[in-house]
Amino acid sequence: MTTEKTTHVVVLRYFAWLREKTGVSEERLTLAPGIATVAELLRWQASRGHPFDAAFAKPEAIRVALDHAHVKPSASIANAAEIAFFPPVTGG
Amino acid sequence: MTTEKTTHVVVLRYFAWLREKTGVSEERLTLAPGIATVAELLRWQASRGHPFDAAFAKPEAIRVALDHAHVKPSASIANAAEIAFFPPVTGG
Amino acid sequence: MSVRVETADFDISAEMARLTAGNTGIGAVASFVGKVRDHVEGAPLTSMTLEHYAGMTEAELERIEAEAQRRFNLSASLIVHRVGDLKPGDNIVLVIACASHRQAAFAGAEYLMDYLKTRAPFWKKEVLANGDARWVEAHESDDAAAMAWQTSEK
Amino acid sequence: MSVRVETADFDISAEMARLTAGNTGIGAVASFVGKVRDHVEGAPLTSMTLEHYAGMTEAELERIEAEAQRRFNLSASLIVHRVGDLKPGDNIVLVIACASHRQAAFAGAEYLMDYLKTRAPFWKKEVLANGDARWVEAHESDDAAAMAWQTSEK
Repeated sequence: MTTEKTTHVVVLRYFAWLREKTGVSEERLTLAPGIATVAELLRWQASRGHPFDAAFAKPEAIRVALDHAHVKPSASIANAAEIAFFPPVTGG
Repeated sequence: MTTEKTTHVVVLRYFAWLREKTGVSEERLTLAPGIATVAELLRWQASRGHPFDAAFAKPEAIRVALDHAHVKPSASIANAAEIAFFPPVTGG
Repeated sequence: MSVRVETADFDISAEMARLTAGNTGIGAVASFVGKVRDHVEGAPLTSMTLEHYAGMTEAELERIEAEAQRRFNLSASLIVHRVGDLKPGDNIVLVIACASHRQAAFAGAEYLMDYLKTRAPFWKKEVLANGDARWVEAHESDDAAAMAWQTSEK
Repeated sequence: MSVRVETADFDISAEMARLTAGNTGIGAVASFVGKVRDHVEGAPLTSMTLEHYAGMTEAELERIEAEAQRRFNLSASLIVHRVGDLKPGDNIVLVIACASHRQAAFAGAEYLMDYLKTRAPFWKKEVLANGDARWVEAHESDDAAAMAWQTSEK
């Protein structure tokens, strides 16, 4: 772990109707330095333009996991390697 | 069904430790006319002498069924054909 | 809906398949298997004998099953209880409750067990490793569990 | 303790035998099977597809299982969840909870299901007889059921 400022490369994953609406199941990208929390990342997704704007128009309907663990919108994404977006789960 | 006074012949059955203590699993007998309720029948059992006196010494530890249905000590035995005595059940 | 008392063991997969066959409205199947434990209050157990009151047992189990069906709107249910000589690890009892949704299925299975434990005329006699044989005593906690259904605690 | 995610069906008898093998301290085995129903809100269902988040699913199920084990002192437990294409009547999920006594086994199985329903990353897509395909929406009642464990209502 280093404290100096580095670019933050993450894998973003999409499931269920978020996968269908975005047309993407997985992408690797470098996050802009201003995006620190899950809530900020959701706002950035909604600002990416088609088809992400429509898919992320209602962020309250979207759940987020950082490295395979559920998190709240206030969570920091600083240490995340894999970030997943999906609707509330419906298994069982 | 007749309303005239008839002798009441019943089958009495004994289970678990009541069967072991009395040495009887089933007997057929004519009830004395004075025995109208389950509680009275339990008192009569305790008065029959060995080995029934010991088996029925604690009537509160004994459950009774009339014709395959659980009943309380206050129940009338007037219409019973089969009366069973057993400890609280322990299946499952 | 059916109840069975038998000496033979049961196969839960086969029973479940039979119970749900042809009814694809069933979304939830809750079940319970009771087994002979190897210890009772710290003492090693060698075997257990289950006695029952043939005739009343079936009548009582059918009453319990009918009430569970009514209360929880079960689509299907089953109670199988073994009698005779059993060893540690052997199955004693199987209950299955089928419903559209899981809350009713779970509640149905728990209800069947709670009432079976306090109403169905079975008695267990345990033989311990030291040779002692004793009739199992009823648990107050079982009465309390059955009573709770009447006072809406459950 | 184990969790599995697979396309194949499961056999509850075999799973139960494996889970209890060699542990005669187990007196109670509660289980639940969830199945595909033939109707959703009155509309006939043709098939269902289950998607999941491989990696997170197993991690989340293991967290749920570990918490159930701790809370209810379970002797053994199992979660099997199917993924892929399923038809009405097909099995979706199996949970088994083993304990010394029935209250813990039942509570363990219910806990596993309540948390699986609200935490494990599975998503159902239903295809109706009229050709419509739609993602199942989460139920508030499922959130409430899981929440109840936190506030000691259960």
